[in-house]
Amino acid sequence: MIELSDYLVLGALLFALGMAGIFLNRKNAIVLLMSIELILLAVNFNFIGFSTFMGDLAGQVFVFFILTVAAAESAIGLAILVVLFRNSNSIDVADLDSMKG
Amino acid sequence: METIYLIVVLAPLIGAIVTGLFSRQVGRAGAHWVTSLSVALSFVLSARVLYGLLNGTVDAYNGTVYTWMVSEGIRFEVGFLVDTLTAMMMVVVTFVSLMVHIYTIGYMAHDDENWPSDSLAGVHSYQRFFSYIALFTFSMLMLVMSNNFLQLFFAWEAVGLVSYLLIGFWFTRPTAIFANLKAFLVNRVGDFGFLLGIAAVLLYFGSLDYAQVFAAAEASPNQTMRIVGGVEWQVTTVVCVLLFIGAMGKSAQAPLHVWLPDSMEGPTPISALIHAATMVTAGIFMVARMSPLYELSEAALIFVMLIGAFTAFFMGLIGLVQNDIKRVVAYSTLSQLGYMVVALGVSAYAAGVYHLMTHAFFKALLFLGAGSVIIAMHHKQDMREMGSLKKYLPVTYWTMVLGTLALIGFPAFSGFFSKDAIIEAVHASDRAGAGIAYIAVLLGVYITALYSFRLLFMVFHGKERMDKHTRDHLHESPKVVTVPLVLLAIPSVLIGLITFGPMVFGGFFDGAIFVNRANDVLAYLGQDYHGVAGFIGHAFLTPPVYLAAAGFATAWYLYIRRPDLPAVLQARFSTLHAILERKYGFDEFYLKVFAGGSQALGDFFSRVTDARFIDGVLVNGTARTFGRAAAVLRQSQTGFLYHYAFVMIIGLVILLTWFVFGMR
Amino acid sequence: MTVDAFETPDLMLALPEIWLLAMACVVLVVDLFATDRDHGPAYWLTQLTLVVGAVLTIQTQWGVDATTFSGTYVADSAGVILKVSVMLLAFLGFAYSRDYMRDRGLLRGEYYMLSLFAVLGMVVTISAHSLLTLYLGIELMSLCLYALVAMDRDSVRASEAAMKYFVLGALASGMLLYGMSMLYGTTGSLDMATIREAVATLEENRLLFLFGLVFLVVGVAFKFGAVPFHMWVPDVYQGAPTPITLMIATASKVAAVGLFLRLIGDGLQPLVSDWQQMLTVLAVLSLIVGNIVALVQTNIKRMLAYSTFNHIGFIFLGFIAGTASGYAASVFYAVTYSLTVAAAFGVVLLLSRAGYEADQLSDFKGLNDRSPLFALVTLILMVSLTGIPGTVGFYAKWMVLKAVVEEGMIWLAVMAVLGAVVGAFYYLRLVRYCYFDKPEGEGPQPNGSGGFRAVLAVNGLAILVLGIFPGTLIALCMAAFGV
Amino acid sequence: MLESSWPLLSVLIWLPIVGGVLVLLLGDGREAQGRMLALVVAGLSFLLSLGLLTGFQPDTAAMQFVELRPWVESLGVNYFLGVDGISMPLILLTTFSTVLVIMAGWGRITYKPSLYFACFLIMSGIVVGVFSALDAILFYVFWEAVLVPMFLIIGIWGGQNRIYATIKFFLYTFAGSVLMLVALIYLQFQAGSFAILDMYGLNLPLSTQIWLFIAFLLAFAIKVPMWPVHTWLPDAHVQAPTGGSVILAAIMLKIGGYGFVRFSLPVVPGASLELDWLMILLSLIAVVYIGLVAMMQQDMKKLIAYSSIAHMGFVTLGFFVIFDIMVRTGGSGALLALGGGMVQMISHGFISAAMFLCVGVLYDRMHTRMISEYGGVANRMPVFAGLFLLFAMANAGLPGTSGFVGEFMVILAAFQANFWYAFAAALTLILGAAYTLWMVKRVMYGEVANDKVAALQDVDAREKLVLGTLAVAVLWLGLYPGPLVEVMEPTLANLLEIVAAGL
Amino acid sequence: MITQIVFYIFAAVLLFAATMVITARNPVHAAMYLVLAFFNSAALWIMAGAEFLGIVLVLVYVGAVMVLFLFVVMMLDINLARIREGFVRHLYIGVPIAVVMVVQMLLIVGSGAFQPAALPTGDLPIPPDAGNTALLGSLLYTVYVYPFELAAVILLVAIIAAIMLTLRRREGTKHQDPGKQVRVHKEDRLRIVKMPRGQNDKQA
Repeated sequence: MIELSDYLVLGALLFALGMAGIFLNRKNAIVLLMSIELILLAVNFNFIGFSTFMGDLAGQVFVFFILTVAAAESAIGLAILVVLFRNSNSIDVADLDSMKG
Repeated sequence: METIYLIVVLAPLIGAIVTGLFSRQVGRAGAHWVTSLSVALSFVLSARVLYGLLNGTVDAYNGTVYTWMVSEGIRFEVGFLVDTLTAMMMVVVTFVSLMVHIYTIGYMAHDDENWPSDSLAGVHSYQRFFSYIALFTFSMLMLVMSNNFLQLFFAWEAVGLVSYLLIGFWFTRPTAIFANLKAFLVNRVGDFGFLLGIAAVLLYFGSLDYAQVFAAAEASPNQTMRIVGGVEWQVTTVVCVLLFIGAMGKSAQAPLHVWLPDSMEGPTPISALIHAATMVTAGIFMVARMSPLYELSEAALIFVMLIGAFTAFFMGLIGLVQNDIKRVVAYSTLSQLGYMVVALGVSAYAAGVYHLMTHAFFKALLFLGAGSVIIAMHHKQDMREMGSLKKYLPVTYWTMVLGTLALIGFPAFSGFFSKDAIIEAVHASDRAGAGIAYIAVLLGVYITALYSFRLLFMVFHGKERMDKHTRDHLHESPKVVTVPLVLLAIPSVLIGLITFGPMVFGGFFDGAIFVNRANDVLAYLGQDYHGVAGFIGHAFLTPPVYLAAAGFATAWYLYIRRPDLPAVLQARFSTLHAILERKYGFDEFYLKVFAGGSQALGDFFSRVTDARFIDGVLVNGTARTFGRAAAVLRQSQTGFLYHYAFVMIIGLVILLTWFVFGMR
Repeated sequence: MTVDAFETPDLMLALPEIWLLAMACVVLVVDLFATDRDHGPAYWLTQLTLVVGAVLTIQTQWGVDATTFSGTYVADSAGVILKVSVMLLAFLGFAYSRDYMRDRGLLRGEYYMLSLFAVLGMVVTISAHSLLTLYLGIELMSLCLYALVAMDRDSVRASEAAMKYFVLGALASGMLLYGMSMLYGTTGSLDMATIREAVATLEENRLLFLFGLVFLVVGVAFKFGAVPFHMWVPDVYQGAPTPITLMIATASKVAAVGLFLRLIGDGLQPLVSDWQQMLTVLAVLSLIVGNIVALVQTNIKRMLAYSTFNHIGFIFLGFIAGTASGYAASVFYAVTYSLTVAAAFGVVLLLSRAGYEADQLSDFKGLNDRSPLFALVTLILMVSLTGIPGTVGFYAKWMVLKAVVEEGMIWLAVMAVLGAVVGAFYYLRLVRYCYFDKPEGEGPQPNGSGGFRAVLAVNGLAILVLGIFPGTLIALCMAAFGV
Repeated sequence: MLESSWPLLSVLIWLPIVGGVLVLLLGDGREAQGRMLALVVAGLSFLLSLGLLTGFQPDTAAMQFVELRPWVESLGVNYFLGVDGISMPLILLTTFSTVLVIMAGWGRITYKPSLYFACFLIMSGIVVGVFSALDAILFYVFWEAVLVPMFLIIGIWGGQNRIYATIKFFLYTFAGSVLMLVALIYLQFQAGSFAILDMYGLNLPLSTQIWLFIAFLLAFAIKVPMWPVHTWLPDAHVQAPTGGSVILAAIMLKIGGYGFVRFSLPVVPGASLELDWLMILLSLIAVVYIGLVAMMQQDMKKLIAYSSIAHMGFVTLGFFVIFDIMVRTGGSGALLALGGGMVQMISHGFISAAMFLCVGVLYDRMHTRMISEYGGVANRMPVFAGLFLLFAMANAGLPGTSGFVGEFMVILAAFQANFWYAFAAALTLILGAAYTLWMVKRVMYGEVANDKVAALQDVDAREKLVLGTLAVAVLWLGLYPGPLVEVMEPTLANLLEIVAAGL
Repeated sequence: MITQIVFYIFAAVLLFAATMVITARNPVHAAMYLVLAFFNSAALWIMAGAEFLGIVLVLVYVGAVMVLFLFVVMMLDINLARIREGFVRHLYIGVPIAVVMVVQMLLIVGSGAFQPAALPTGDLPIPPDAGNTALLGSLLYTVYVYPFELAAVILLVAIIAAIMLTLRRREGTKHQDPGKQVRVHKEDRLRIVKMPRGQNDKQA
């Protein structure tokens, strides 16, 4: 039998990987966007896990909307990335330091 | 009756205000007429009051003029207490003041020469001077007529103020403005004690009114208080000593005497009026007025006596080596004040006050005489540049001779009676330390005679040591100067003969001065008093007359017979001379320790504690700390996205650790 | 609630949102046919939308306490205050930004559309009554703001700021969602009312709930910009075009207050003792860090960014109290603070001109000589931000302090007021520049249309007037929370 | 409480504020009209404030001219005004000083005169508000609002280092007062009302009282100021324009002293008793330490500023010595102490104003405040020298001037508590004379020091009027303080009862 | 039992793919790993009974979003050499923090840390006989119609935003405007030129 905790552990690991992707990655902004997708995926696992084990549909509905939003988010994120690239000819995260202090 | 008293005090005040505020409008003549007349009016009325008191047509008066304020039922008032003591003081003050007013007309006639040409302050300085002395008269009258401590303190400080103004009258002279600041500050030291004394009076006797205070003190004479540790002090002792500290300041008793010689920087009339005849005697008056309190404290009286004896002897010594004519007289004043204080200390208040009165006349005379000499010498005061002035200034000379005789206690002169009474009283007193005091005052007689005749001989006899220009212009002073001299000479010579018996032994001050029967040395002496002639006769059986004669002889020998000798002596006793020349080092000591010390302390507080510590470390240090913290913290804002994310995650982890894993 | 129990939603209750959405689409269409450079129709339509939206909100929702759309939407008085504030702030933002955007070639229809959608997102958040609506509202707002920040496509800083904002915002959304998933797991519902009931009786799995709660708090804190989830704020404020900064600094803060109240303040009210302490930590950090770093800023947008943290600390104080009066205080604080900051950015916009960003503190030097009125406005604003009485900022601080003092957390109040003292330093610096210093060279002149100036002056003076007669607004805030 | 049929206090608050706004609106272009308007408004306020005096009932401790109407109803804040014997004289002092500073600034201010006059008018209204507010929040509002015009006055029209000085001034005082806000909020929570009178007699636990006391202490001690939180004052004074210094010294410092009697003593009497040693110690340090510091100042304004601190030491000494007096004598003398503190405040208002105006007169001519640049001024400005000397003497506490009265009362009272208190306090006789008269000596006396001094012109009619008025005030209070004490005494007696009841 | 094994296999692959996403040096590889991760997730969801969502994940994510990612990666002329320059420094701070977080999360959500039995039952129970897709559909259009509309708005915003940010009318590029083409009148394009007759006739 698959336990609820299996889903949650999976979600937690994915979440941690997503976060690690954001702060360990210092070069490629696209990978940041992918890390965000991982984080959202992790959350989805949580919802699906709970939904399944409670026999409740609301979790799945939530996942549906998360997917929608994530898609929109990706679109905007990529658009920003494009703008960024056009301006500085780089998507190197380490180059994003014109404002600090 | 109250109206008269009001007129007595207000007349000089109005005179002062009119001349002071409207100096341009009243002009020079107006100024001296207004003030002199106002003081004359005061004098006439004062005399009338005294006369009335003497023949019983006037009763002693004790009443309130107005209530200054009321707090917690304690009334702070301005009021008059007029009894024989007051009346005598009123007459002395107004009389000397009147003389000085008249004298000033001559003395200050060419005052504009004393000012720099561009000084606007010199334009109306004549009027201002009159305004000041009239104001002084007012203040002094308020002082003597006061019936309570508040007003006493008011007037006490007011005369100090006028003294300050007048010493620094020629404020372009550095010495004058040094002297007036010094005078004020030293007086303030005295007032410091005085004020504490008043506070103690209020605390322990519940009132500031003389009559009530005396009654309360009488009622509970043995109260004690603690000041340091568990030692119990008798309240009356503390009060009396504190009040006497005030008197020491005002009456220039050692060690607070240092201001008086310097005060000679002021114009001579005020030296006569304020620093010889009246203001400096305020302390004597005050103690006499407080006699009911002082009588309750043996310890305080001993303190008073010793201070007086010290001053009388040692200040006289300094007078021996002074060359400034006014300073000699000033040290003489210090010495004589010491005599008065000694008298107070042995409970011979009447003798002290009596000496106050005679001294007022003859010392005013001496000062004015000295002033006359100074006028003649074109404001040179060094006796070494004088000599043989007798022929140029006959009136001045003869009046000063009379004054000097009175001062040294030449029998039958006024000073003789007062001083002998004091010496006898000290001799008769069985108070602890009276023996020392007796020796001091006896030796003082010799010294007095010595420096007095030294002055007389150096100025009026011997060689003419002045330069030619001065000599060519030497002439007797005008009438306005000489008339007051003559008028002052009369009481200096005669007043003792007339008034000695009744005032010292005759119960003149009954009701005004209170003496414990056990302490009453004057009453003891009075048993043997059989009139003026008897007293004179008796004097020849006691040392003072001979000591005075010896003093005269020494002076004659040294300054007429062997004028070369003083220099030899000076060389021989150079250490002693140096000590006297430096006035025992009081001035240096005060300047270094108190003035210098407080300046150093102030400087330290200002620059180190305030500027460096409080402002530098605490205030600006806080600001700097914030600035540094900001500089450090802003480093954390690196601009790198991954750091930002990392900080968020750290925050998350911390919150998790703290709250989920219970590590709170 | 099941499908069977479904009732037709009361659309009239949600009229403001519907109006906003409809009008946003109208603007979208109308602007397609815009011919003038000013995009006048879009501008006026937008402002009309906001005004009418505010009126509709008040008309349909004040005094009401009802849900619709199967409990995903709630209308109540607290919401009205927040929504009207958001619309008012947006109105001000548009009024201030026209000249600025035109000068930089940014005045496009998309600006109005996306801003309106952002406002819609905020309004939705404020009225959300379900985890789902909350999330969608926040995302709608955030997505619009990300795009708006990047709007100045030729600006390196703008795109950098957008990238940072986007990545961190998405990360925060992820955390918020993670928390929501835990909340869903422990309570079994997305509906706030149900959640509230469930947590009140939560016995088992408390740890799991707390775990989720931390994520929720972090997500919410990010939207506020509370320390240590604040790192994006200075860069975004500085990099974004000033009108967008204005919107982020003002309206989005009010929306964040809505988010907090719906999700935690109200929804998790029974567990106040749990989240109270977390907020305390965040509040204290915010009070300290923001103030200190703000001391050394030379860019006014950045300075305001750091100073925001301090104010967020204050807003949190009201939340921490966990009482209705505390919430009322926080709402009052957020609204009045936003009004003040809106005007502050307005002054920055006023001094900027084509090719010149007046975003340095030194640009304010000698403003009193150039424009006494706006120097006075700046003075009032800074004084209000400092919290000096006579301005509304004082009442805001006071109400918040009152709330915590009444909860016995006096040390927190002391911390907060000491923070205000430090804050006084950098706010005064601006006043100092305006009044005491002389500019190097000419110094930027205030420029802008009469309408802009008038609105800005009114905005500034309102801070003063509200400072003298704060009663009505306070009463409204308190009434909204039933105090 | 005695209600007022006519809102006199409101008029006194708002008339100057509205007047100030009008002056500001007139603008710098119409400076002559502006300052005339300012003078008229200030004068009118002063005349109206005399109505407080004539209508005042001196035989009661009750609040008079009371106005009470709701203000922020939702929070229970009322627009609650009223005066008693403590505040009434201070209000008169405020309106009086305002007239003087407007006259003192007449034609001297060339940069933004309208703002200058407006600031002073507005400040006058606010300060009257401070003294008449009976609602704690209303009090706090006015209390803090005072800072803003003063901040501008020092910052705009100040000297070289004005920005440092004004920011220091603002932050110092602001830092002090914020804690008071917390204290007030707490008290409201305890008392259930913001009315100050309701906060009396709460009988809070001692530890609470001590915290509250410390909060109040910071606020008031900084305003007074007391050592060691005094260092803003010299800087502020030195940099402020003459009018600013005058208001700062004459009025602003009084707000602190007023706070002690309005809040510290009656609200937290227990803590006041507990910590009175501290207050007395700090007061005496102010007298002695600051006196020494004042002596060494090279800058006239700094010297006077320090002397202000020393003199305000008597105010706090008078207020906090009452406990020792009560212990020692069972109460008699405590009124004298309180009254002395109050009289000292009024008197210091006159004297410090006059001293700063005098320095202003010199500064206007010589553009320096350094003592060493002067010397022999009396030669060129005899009339001025006379006035200056009068004020200097008052500063040194000469009897017959107002400076004496308060110090005298406090020293007398302090003696009732402890010999050494009085001893230390009485040192001011020496120190006060030393620093003041030494300055007089160096500035006024001596030969004309340099060509600049030689070119000095004596005071003109306007300056004569201003200084003359103050001279009359100084002498009047010195010679006849009875009426002032009479007005205050019932209130102070009542205060003592409240304090005693709270112990 | 078999379900469990399958679950673990998918989960393991998913985790591996996710790790590769964040460590891959080439963004194209990362994207491909992400696609792998999505496929595995979809499988797991379907196993959990969320068929519709699993399919949507594949269709929307793999089919649309990831393509968009790849498109952007390709379109941007990214300097891969620089990108490959190693991706982490300062691991010594980052890794411990990450480890602590993971440990903490696992401690909470791991088996035995909480009681699944005590979890509440939801208020939208899944009827045993209904199809997942139908159920979701009916919910979306009834109970969650308001969120559904909002989602639509979000998508609209995404469109507008993406266009606003990236659409750029470059100067000098040639493009057609259909609207103009449609609206064009013949007068605009066609000019009737009246030529005098006769000159060419001679040649003709």
